[in-house]
Amino acid sequence: MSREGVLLICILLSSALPGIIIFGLREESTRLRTGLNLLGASLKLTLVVAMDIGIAQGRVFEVRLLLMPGVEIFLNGDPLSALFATLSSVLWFLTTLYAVGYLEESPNRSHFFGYFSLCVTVTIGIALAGNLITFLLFYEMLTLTTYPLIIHRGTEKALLAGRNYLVYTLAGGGLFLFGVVWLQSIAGALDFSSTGLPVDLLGKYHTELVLIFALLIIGVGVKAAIVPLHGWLPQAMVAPAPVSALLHAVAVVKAGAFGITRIVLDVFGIENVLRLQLLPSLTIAASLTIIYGSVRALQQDDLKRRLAFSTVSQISYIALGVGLADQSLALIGGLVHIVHQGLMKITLFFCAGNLAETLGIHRISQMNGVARRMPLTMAAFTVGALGMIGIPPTVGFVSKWYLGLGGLASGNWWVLAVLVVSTLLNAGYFLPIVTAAWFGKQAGPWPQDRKFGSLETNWMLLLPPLVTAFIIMAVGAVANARFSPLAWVRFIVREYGI
Amino acid sequence: MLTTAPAKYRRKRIDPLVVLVFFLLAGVTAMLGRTICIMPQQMPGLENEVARHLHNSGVASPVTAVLLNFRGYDTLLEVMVLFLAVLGVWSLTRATFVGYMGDVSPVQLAMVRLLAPFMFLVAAYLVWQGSHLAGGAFQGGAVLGGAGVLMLITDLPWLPMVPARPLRCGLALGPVVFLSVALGCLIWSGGFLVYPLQAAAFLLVLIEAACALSIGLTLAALFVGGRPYGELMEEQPYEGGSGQGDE
Amino acid sequence: MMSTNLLYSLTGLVLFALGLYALIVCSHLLRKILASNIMSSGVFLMLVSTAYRAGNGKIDPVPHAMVLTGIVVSVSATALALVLACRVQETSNVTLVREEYQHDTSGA
Amino acid sequence: MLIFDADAWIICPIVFPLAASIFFFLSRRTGPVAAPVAALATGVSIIILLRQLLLFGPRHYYIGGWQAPLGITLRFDGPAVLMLAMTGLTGIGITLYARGYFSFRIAAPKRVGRHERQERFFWPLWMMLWAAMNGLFLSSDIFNLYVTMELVSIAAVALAALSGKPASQIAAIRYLLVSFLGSLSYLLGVVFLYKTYGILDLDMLQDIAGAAPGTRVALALITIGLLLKTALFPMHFWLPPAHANALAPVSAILSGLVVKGSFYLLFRFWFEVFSGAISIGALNMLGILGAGAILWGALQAMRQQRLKLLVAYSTVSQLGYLFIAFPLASLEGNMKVWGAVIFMAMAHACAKSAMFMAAGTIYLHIGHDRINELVGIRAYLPVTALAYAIAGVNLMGLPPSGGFIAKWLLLSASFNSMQWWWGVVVMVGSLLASVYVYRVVCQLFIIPEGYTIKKQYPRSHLLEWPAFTLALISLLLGLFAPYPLHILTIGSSNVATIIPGGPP
Repeated sequence: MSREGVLLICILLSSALPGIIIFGLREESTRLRTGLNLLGASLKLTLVVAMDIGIAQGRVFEVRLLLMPGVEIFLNGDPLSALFATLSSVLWFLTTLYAVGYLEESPNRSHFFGYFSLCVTVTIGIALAGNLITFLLFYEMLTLTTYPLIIHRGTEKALLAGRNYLVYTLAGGGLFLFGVVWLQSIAGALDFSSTGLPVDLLGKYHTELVLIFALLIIGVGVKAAIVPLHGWLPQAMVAPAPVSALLHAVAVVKAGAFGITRIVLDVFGIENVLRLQLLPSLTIAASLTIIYGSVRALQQDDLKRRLAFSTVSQISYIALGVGLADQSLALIGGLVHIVHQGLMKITLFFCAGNLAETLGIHRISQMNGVARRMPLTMAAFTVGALGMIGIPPTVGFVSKWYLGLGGLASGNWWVLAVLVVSTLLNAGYFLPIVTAAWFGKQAGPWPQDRKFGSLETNWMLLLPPLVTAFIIMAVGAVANARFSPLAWVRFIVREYGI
Repeated sequence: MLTTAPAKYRRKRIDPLVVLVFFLLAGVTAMLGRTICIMPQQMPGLENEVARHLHNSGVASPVTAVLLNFRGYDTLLEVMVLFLAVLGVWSLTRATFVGYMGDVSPVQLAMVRLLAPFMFLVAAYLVWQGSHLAGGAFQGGAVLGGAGVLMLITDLPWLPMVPARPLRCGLALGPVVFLSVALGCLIWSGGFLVYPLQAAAFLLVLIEAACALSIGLTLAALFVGGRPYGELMEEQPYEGGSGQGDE
Repeated sequence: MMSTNLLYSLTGLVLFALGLYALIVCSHLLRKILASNIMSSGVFLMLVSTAYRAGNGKIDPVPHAMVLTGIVVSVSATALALVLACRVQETSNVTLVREEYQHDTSGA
Repeated sequence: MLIFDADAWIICPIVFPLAASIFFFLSRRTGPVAAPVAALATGVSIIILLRQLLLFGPRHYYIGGWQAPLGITLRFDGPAVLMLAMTGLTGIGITLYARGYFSFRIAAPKRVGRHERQERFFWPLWMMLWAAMNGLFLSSDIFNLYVTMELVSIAAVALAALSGKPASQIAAIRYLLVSFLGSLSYLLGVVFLYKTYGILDLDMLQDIAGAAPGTRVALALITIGLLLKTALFPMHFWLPPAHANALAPVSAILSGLVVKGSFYLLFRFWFEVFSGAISIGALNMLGILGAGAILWGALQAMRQQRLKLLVAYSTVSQLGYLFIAFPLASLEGNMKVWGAVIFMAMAHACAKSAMFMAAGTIYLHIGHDRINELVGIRAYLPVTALAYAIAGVNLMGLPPSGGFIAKWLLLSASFNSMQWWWGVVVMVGSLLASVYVYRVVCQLFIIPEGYTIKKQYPRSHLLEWPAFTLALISLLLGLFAPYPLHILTIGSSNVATIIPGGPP
């Protein structure tokens, strides 16, 4: 195995091993557990950055492992996987810090952090997957590792949410498996490549390929919460805040969106997808989801539920960008949104968790004047919210700008309309929160009020959202810098030669 | 003991399902019968093979040769099946026969007292003759078992008098001897159940004798239908194995 | 003309079928056990009838050995079945195999 | 060490447990101490066989030095050794678990005599069953197979009745009658074969067996007999009560191992020995029954209120997958389907015995197995709860479990042979499996607010870890798939041959 291959394995092990060790730890050994967690997180971050640099230098990162005759586990670090892997490892680091603070006194932490680490391992596995089988393998394992996190609280509501989650994802996983096997029986075991399927298959298996595409997209669409497959996501809100943050920004939803990207770009190939005329349906589904999610978000009073519906809407920007893949600008907008949405959404969830943990606030109607009690948290929240709306210089603006340009370039004026409407809706459901928090009058005492010395809340809860808020601003401001996500996405798109 | 079914379970009218089963079975049987009829009626079996190798088997009777030598492995397993039956029966319940007799006519008593020793003799003869004529361990064992059963139902309760350990040893004698000989052959002549030619006759008689004893004992033990008292270390007398199960 | 061996074979087959019929139709345990014994007798009869059919007067000893083994196996199974049937009658007072008794719903 | 030739190792997996069985019968006290030793010895002998297979390829061993057709031949090839490995792995696990189980029960204050009886007879019966299973996989003589099958059945019935519960005894006698009927049907098939060919050796039969009328009838009779013993839907009625009412280690043995024996024979008969006599219609019939088993078993499992019954019905369902392989094997290159079947059998053996062990541990600790009242088990039996969950992952066929590999192979075989509908059945079965697995896992893993452990239970590592280890093996089996699949191909020419008799 080459040095690069070893690096890939180490990236996976850097969170898997701490996870397994943590399972065996006793509940009381908090310090050791935290140490292991942070060690794993920082190690992983370092290794992923090393991989990024290697990829930028043109080195090849590959590991192959025979699973059965004709079926390989193939890990491959290409620019697209680097994008997702980097996002995951950065945000995992912050989320771990946050989770340590968040769960300081709750029971079953060994259990929680064990699955937490495995979950990230699997997410990175999805990022690094080099063929559909490997992707499938990690994709199914993601279901298994996130399920215990969702039901972590063990309440009736959590169990119900968990059940729905399983119903949706396992059914989706089943369809996905079906599609994968079918595709393999037609095309053989194919690695991801920028060219996609061999062209000669298209004529021979036109109908089959369309069906397979539908199966695969539905399979990943469940996790990406594309309407009408989104039902599990708002319910999954009962999970602890770090889990929600992880689910929405990094792991599950993002894995789904990433899957759509992979299927369109690397499994079928843009040329083939265009030839089969599969993209319009994807674009339409994405647009509907964007509008639907925003409208539903408007109606929610529960803060986390509003954020959840906002995720439904925002994730589909990625699908929209991929759906317009023939336009490089739109594709850039979609891909870069993988990173941008993650940053913004995780900030918002961190802040929501802070409010709940410190003041017991769960509803938007309770938030009047909360910014005077927790100015830093609400500042971060405001940055995230403005980003979601798409106001410069935040990162949200960059995504929407590119998507809009792409839509115009492709001649689909309605894409622009969708963007405008969704921006207005975004503003409609985020701005009232922000104004109420900053300018509203506190109606009564907070449901609870925990004191943390001179800080407004535990420093481990405060630091992560501030960092991500800063990144949102910074990355938005210097979007054209050499190592910004945007530059990296341009690097990716160049490979597809559109 | 089992009783016959109470009257309400007896069928009064003809169940259509039964008719269906009847005709179905009749059809299948007819089909099988037809297959038997059209099958070649004269088809050599393995008699020539057996005849060719008989002189190497150590016995003169072809059936015994097949049983103990050519297909000795089958017979080893068969002895194990009997042994297993005792194990299974013992695991189920205590012997219920102990102590119960009822009226035995003096004629029967006298008859059995006379007959039993004779039956032992016949059994021994059958085992011995098995090496060249019809007969062998199973026939001998069956007669032995018959004698045992006769004695048991004639108020000669010899079985409860045998202490637990010797009884176990007696039951296991056949399997142990057979298996030991088989393994001994492995060391002696390099193959499982490959009898050394010069010792084959002796070994076969040894196996037959041990098995006959065990089979006789086994049949009697099966007839009694349960483990003897003293088989378990902490068993209370007349626990009876009944009562509500706890799992 | 029907040869001896064929006659025995067919008789064995009929015995087997009769036993099978009784096994299916009778619900009393003892009858079921007896029925299965008749079935095995039928099979053994068929098996032993194959011993004499080479046409040259020679007798094949292998079926004999197989029948002997089969009888012993059948005796063992029957013994276990009878004792089990007694136990069933003792503990649950059931002599019929019927649906109601197959699930122990109490769980304890 | 010994002067006999290396081939003689083939009898060790049979002789070791056989001798152990007699020994445990003779001496009342040694069972718990010596059983792990005997199990380990058997395991080691299987490993040695495996090594010999890798070094020298498949072998025949003539017992008593008499070659077929006169004598009985033992044969080990890839599939047989893999099945032996299955019994070895599961057997060692079950033996260790049973030790923990009985010592835990005997430590419990109630009904001392009964518990002693159970342990006293468990060891010899189990060892005998194990020996017979190994004999079954190695034997290459149709009549000898009958004897080993009877040995297996009688031991299995005695074990099933061992718990002493009335329900278990009724279940056991049904089991005995069904299994006896199956054996007789099989034996009748053997009679037809002997009438037709005058031969009992499988390899020789394979060379000469054609589509003669006697062959088809014999194959039909043998198939019916083996199907009864394998409990294929709709002949499964005896299985759930027998498996669910037995003692936990016994349930593990019955569900994990015993049903696989007759299935293995069936597969071997159809695709090696009588591949010339099978027809597409019959294959599809078996496939349909298999599909029925998958769906019906899963639906029944969802409805059960008792954990052990649920697990038992899931066995009915999982056995169905094995029969889906039949119609696929006719068209697809045989290798893939053999792989699927062997994988399914191995993974299911490990997972199902782990499940029954976990269920038994739960039963021992809380005194019942009503699914709706299993809340909070994780709090004091974390390893067991996890073992159950992992085994469940296997039944659902999610990666990286062995069950996933099996389902993958089945799916891809179904697409490659243009019979995608079998693939649909497999997928639906997996989804249904996840429903019934989820029902229990969700209960096990809930810890309600304010839940406290009522009393401090004694911890028994032997109760928890064997189940966990077996579950883990079944989970990780998928990652090591190339090795078993490689061993399978050593199997002999039989495995690699493409089945004739089907359309091109």
